[in-house]
Amino acid sequence: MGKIIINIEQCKGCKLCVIFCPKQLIKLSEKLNPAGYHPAEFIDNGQCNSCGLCYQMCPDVAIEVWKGEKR
Amino acid sequence: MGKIIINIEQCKGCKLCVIFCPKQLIKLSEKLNPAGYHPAEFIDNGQCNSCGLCYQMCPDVAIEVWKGEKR
Amino acid sequence: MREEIIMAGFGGQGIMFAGTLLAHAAMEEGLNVTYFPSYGAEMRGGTANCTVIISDENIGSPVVTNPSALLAMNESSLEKFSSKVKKDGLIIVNSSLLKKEIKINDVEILKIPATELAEKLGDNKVANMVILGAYINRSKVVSLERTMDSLKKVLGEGRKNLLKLNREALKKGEENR
Amino acid sequence: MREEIIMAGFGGQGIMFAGTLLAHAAMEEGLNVTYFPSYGAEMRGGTANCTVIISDENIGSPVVTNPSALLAMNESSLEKFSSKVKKDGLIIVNSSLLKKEIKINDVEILKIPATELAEKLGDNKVANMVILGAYINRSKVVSLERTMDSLKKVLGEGRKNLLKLNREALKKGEENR
Amino acid sequence: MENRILMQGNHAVGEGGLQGGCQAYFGYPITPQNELTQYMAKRMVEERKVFIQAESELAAINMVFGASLVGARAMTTSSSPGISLKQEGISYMVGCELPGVIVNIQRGGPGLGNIAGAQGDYFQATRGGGHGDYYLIVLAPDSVQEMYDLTREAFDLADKYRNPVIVLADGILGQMLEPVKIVKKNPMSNFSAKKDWILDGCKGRKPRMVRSLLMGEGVLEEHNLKLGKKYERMRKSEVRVETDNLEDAEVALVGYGISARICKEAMEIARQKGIKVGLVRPITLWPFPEKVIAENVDRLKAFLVIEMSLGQMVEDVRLATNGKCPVYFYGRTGGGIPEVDVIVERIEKILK
Amino acid sequence: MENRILMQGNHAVGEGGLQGGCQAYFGYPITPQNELTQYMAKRMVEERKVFIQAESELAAINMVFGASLVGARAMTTSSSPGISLKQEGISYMVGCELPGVIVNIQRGGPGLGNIAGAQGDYFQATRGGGHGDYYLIVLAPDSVQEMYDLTREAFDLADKYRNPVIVLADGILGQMLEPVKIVKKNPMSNFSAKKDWILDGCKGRKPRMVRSLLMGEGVLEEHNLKLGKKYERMRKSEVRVETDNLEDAEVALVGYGISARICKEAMEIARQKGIKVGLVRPITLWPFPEKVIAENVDRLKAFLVIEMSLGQMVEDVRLATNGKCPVYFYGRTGGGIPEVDVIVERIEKILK
Amino acid sequence: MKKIFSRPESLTAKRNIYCSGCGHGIVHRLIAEVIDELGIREKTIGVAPVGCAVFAYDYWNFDVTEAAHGRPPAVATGIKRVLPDRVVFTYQGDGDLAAIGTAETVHAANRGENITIIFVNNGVYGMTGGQMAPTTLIAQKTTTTPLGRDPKIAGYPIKISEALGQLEGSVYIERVTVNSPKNTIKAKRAIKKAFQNQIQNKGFSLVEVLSMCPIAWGVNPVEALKWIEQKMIPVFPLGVIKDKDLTAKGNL
Amino acid sequence: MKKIFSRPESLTAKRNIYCSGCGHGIVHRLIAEVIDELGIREKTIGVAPVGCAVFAYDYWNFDVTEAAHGRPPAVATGIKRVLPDRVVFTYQGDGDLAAIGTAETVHAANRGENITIIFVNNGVYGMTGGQMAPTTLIAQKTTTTPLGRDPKIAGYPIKISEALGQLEGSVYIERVTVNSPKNTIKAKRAIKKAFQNQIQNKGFSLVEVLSMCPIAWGVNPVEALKWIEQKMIPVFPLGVIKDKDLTAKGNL
Ligand SMILES: Cc1ncc(C[n+]2csc(CCOP(=O)(O)OP(=O)(O)O)c2C)c(N)n1
Ligand SMILES: Cc1ncc(C[n+]2csc(CCOP(=O)(O)OP(=O)(O)O)c2C)c(N)n1
Ligand code: SF4
Ligand code: SF4
Ligand code: SF4
Ligand code: SF4
Ligand code: SF4
Ligand code: SF4
Ligand SMILES: [Mg+2]
Ligand SMILES: [Mg+2]
Repeated sequence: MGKIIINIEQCKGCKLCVIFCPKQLIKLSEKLNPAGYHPAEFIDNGQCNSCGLCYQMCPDVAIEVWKGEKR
Repeated sequence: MGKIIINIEQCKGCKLCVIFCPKQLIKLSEKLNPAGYHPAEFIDNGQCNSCGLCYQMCPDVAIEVWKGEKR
Repeated sequence: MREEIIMAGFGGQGIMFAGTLLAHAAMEEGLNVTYFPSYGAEMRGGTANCTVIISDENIGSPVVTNPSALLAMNESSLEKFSSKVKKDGLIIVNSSLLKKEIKINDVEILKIPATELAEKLGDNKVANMVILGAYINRSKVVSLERTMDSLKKVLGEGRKNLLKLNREALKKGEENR
Repeated sequence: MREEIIMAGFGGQGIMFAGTLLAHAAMEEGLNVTYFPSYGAEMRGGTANCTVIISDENIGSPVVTNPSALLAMNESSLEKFSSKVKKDGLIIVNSSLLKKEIKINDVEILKIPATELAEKLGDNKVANMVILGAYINRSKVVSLERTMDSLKKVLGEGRKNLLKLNREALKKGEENR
Repeated sequence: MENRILMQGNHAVGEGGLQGGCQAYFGYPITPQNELTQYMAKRMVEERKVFIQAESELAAINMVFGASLVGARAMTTSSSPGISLKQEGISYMVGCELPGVIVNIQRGGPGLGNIAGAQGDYFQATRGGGHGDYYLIVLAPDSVQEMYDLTREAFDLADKYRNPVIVLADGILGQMLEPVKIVKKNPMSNFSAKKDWILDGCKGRKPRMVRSLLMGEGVLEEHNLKLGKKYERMRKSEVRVETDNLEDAEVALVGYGISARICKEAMEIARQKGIKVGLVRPITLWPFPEKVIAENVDRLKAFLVIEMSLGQMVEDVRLATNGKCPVYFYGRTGGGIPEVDVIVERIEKILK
Repeated sequence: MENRILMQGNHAVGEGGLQGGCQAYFGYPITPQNELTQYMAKRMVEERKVFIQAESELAAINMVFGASLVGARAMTTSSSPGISLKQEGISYMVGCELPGVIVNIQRGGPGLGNIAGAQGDYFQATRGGGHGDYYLIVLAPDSVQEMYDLTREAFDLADKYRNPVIVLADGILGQMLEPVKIVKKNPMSNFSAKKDWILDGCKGRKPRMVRSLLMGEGVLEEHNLKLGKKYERMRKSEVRVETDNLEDAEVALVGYGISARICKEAMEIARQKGIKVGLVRPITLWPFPEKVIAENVDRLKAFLVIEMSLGQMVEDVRLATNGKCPVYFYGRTGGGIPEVDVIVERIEKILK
Repeated sequence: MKKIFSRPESLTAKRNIYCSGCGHGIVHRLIAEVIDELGIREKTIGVAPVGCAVFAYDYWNFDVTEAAHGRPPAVATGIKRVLPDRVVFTYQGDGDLAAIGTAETVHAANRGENITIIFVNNGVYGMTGGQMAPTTLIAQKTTTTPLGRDPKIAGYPIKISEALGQLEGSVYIERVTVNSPKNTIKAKRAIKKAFQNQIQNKGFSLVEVLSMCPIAWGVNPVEALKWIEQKMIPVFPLGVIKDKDLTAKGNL
Repeated sequence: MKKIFSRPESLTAKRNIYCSGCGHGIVHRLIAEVIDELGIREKTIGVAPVGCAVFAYDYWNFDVTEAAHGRPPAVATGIKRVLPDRVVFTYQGDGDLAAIGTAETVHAANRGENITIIFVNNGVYGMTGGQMAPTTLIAQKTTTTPLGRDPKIAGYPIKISEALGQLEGSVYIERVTVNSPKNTIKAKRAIKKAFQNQIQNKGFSLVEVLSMCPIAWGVNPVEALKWIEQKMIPVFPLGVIKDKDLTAKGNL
């Protein structure tokens, strides 16, 4: 079980996390962030395996990856 | 039959012609030239074969090589 | 007559294009004009702005600290520049991207839902033209017709296909007020 | 008291060394002194010269156009500088390498067969010391003893082996006139 | 009003160069002059002329050196840090008497500074930032129109004197758009025919050399004195200056480039207030228009020099007034822009 | 007279640097300063300090930048063309407030020029040959002794102000030998302890940065104004000048470096002839000793400036006299040396 | 739950100003992670370039200096010679390293300076507006090659890493990219080795990173990944170009 | 009798100022002979370096220009682009070409400029008094390496020709020497080819000539020949480093 937290202020909506998530758990939001980008959004359906591929590709280091049982 | 003509003003007495003449027909003069060098001297004993090796090595292009019958 | 307009917005909102267009139209009106772009500290992304000065006299510096008009395409631009607008100046703001209420003393504020209007026309990218149209209507510094002519020239042959949509957006903005 | 000496000769004739030695001795005499080397247009080969100025007053430029003394180690140096020597100045020339007759007005000319004398001492390289010795004798600007002391310092530990020969040559020159 | 084109300052420099007969352009990107290099990348190729994006500013100025010595009208452009890198090359061009046009779209300094317009390189341009005794004609446009005109003319001046010419503008002039009248003229006018010093292969003539190394006794001095006479001729013939309202002025503003435009605005406002203000705008920063300043020292109560620097041209104004009239200074540095209101205030204070 | 060593000017600079605490030397050969680089090649290694023969003058100044930013006292030396290549780097050092010592053993220019001593780089040194608004302290030795002393002190001045310092000498001073007294002193005096701005790894403190890029609105201007105050402090505290015989003089000679020595000779000859001549020898070329000149404008009939250039320092003298006393100039360029006789003649002519 | 991937200590919290999808951000992070893992944050001195990464000192949480365009290797040399026990690295773009800074790069390598260079090759001058870099591909359109780079006029994409490999002084040179998670992880390994080499006093190490510049390439961030794969890698093949460790062992 | 070897037309009668036994004089002559043989004297423009050969314009009997130290390739680029039908070559020392001029050399090669470079490698800075050059041998004593070049401080003898060979733009690179009549004749062949390449529009050619500098090496002219044989050639092996003609034919 895993999850990610996206820093919406820093995200620039590049979609690199989106295309590399093996579980397709990330999409771009409809909303604009203060810098004018559509930030990434985590679709938390319990399938995230904390693989960190999204983290590896994020040019803005806007993603944190968490692992383990939810508390 | 050949001969060489050495430009004594330009020669700097480096001896490169001396050591490469296969017939040992060149030596350094005792005299100094105006620049303070002992210039090369041709020992014309009729053995020069105009091979031009002296010419090839002269850094001062101070040697002319002639070939053919003496006139 | 002297107008000093700052246009500001996100990169990609067509600020520079709108500014150039306005400058061109003013030139064609026989006026003196300067256009000055500014990318601020951020070369990439972030906000962009430009200054257009239109005058029947000679123009000194093309940069102004206190504009007579601000055309703000988004909220951050409004925040950045609104306090600098001259007394009795004009602010036109793209209300589509505005969340907060705004209130600034001694300045006239015109809210135009430019992005929405542009989207209705088929492409939110022409929100810049909507705002510009509104400004032209308000200031009368150049005529709409002249601006339409200039549009053709500034777009040039290469972007001829965009002419119609941009014209409609200009018109829409001009009519809106 | 002010002496301006130009020493000149082929590269390799030890001009710079002799000049430095003279300067050092003058310093040890408590005089003001400057030494200035010049390689001319030709960096490599050709002639070299240096200027030594010795004075009990402050010295301005270490370069002089008209020396009071010329020490010429070869003919071309003599030709180059002899006309520049001051009226009533002194020329010491290495007559061993001199072919032409020389005659210069208003200047005292001293011919020393320095190369020959040096060769007699065992090495024609010390012809520079012979000439310098002759100059010291003539000018009395520094004493021979002081020069001998300086020689030791200027040669230093590294070239200690050359001390004796150089001393002899200096002496030879000094005695010669 | 016909025939006006809305043009960016950087582009106007490029087009001016082309109309001035520029046959070879060598550049290296740097803000705020990038559009100029980009413009040339397109236009020079269109016109089948030489364009190279060099590996550095140093390489660029030395390519100009090469192109110039074979007779081409050549140009390089950059901004402050890049111009510093060209100083050795410029000194060589002067020494070898090679024409060429160097454009500096100044930005804030020192160091990397910023990319705003500034006028901190006045000394460098007018006093020779490179080594040795030399001068260049320095042209200072104050509008996009002049960016075009002066660059075009710079090529003639360079050829006329066989000396590089600097166009000293700034980031504001480079970046702004303004209407321009494109006046074409016959480039390569009188000078190209006379280039009897170029190297282009020694066919039918003796070999030539181009060099600045002059080792024989007195040879370099002779050469420099010859160059000195050339500078004298420039001083006599090439001064350009715009003056306005000097007849009745009590205070004269002195400014060049963008600062001059601001001065003009300030002058108008002051005049509206009834203050008698005039203007001296040097168009050539070297040779500096000292005469027009010297001629007015008695009539005027003061000069007020406006610069976008800590104060550089002010020295030339002081040299020209020679103590006969007070000289005041108001400058902004690091990309700051002098303010019209402050100028007017200063004038009022001076006159109080 | 004890303890005098016969030393070459170039070597004296090197030894002065060492005694000034130089920890890192970066050079590139160029005549007439080669003996200096060679001296450091030997001595720095002996002292287990950093010596690098850089790939170019550009690399050398940037190595100085690097060594300085981690706290080392660092130096580079060159001659005119090589100094031109350092201009960008010098501007960066000023912008980043990095100390460092740059020595210019000037030769004849422009271009490759020749290898004789000259004073053609005065403008470059005192007005900033690099881009942007800045000044450096410029020290001008006139003897081998001062080559040693001033280089040694240059390191203190550089650290004191966190600004590079230039030692501006010339090929004659570099090449000549003269007796020198080696005065050792405690290098690294007060300043090294206070270097709380250096980068040496952020152990036990917050990370630091060194930079000259200041993009925010007004940030660079603020920085430059701060630097401006520093220049003001230098102007107040660091002027050095030697004067002689000014009390009763009718004409004052003004010269620096080797020219000043020639002036001294001329002064003595003139005095012997009964002509009242005095001397002003600027030791700091920037800040220029304008006060001592200004103070004497009323008493004196004229200043006569002697330079080995077409005339550069003469502008500073004119700025200082401010029209209140005539300023004459006699210069030799391209390696020529001003002649004592001519100086005396000129003085006589002035007084006629 | 446990945080397993997050901003390394050696990165500040500051939002970077790079364009959306820019490779610089990834490379910054890799360096920061390596520095964290090697425990050298407090003894590292970084040299930032003039290029899009000019503000790198804002993003890295250790000592960082600016250097004039192209001169980081000279600046790093000055630093490292004075403080040989610190870890000194430069971060340079292709314009910085392979154009204006060619001489400084070549000679730092030839001297075998014990420094680490991270060379970010994005085939353009990003910061100044997408002009041609020496590494720009043939036919690639840039603002100074509007018709595409023509080798007859503008030469070829320069393989500076290969050239540097010819120099005795260079110890380790590898070309990597960050266009996929897999490649990014490999890139990190190379960067780590380049730092380790320095710590072990082995000498000059350089890692060339093919990096995305979607804005100047005129593509979106996702297309930029493919651009690297399809256009850049064929010209700039990935892999170890030189490794003295391996040559010493006879493995290469 | 017939004169069979004598001063080529492309040399002036002027006595050169090189030291006794200096290799520059030989290389000058070879170039002059090649130019004579190719009949291009009247369309050749030479670029002289700053170095001992700075006065080359006095010795060659065709158009020659000076160039700032290290910048001949940039100057030659400017010339050749304006006058592509002229023959343009640079003559550069190892300090000029491989130290201060590294960037200009690398980029002229990378652009594939259609010029010829004659690179005279004598392992020292001759003109300025025998300082270390980038090509100075390890342990070689020079005036700036009084204890001998220590690679830890001063790096390695740079093999710039090999590095240039890695660049796509270079067409022909060969290393030769003039330390014997045989080698001199070979050197001439290489120089001729480098000029012919240009005439045939093939692109960038460079000939590195190992050349004697007896004065700075502290040996006599005859010993200098052996110095090349015994000390330099092992580090700088002679032969073709790159020849696109041959690679094209699959011969190399
Ligand atoms: C001397 C100098 N020349 C030019 C510039 C302008 N300049 C800034 S960044 C840059 C190029 C950056 O390209 P690159 O190194 O590839 O970095 P990128 O932005 O692509 O990451 C240039 C030319 C400068 N600041 N200084
Ligand atoms: C900018 C600059 N730096 C340094 C010099 C001094 N300089 C003249 S020649 C030379 C080196 C020459 O060495 P090399 O190129 O190997 O030629 P060589 O004399 O050995 O033939 C140097 C450093 C200069 N003239 N200009
Ligand atoms: S950690 Fe892996 S699975 Fe989870 S969101 Fe990121 S890429 Fe998807
Ligand atoms: S990779 Fe990072 S910046 Fe890009 S969309 Fe995902 S979270 Fe946002
Ligand atoms: S030509 Fe041959 S044989 Fe004759 S002198 Fe010369 S080297 Fe000797
Ligand atoms: S090779 Fe030439 S210079 Fe040398 S000794 Fe022979 S003739 Fe004289
Ligand atoms: S221009 Fe390119 S390199 Fe620069 S920030 Fe944008 S994407 Fe990155
Ligand atoms: S120093 Fe060396 S390269 Fe220079 S002329 Fe003398 S021998 Fe030739
Ligand atoms: Mg790049
Ligand atoms: Mg050499």
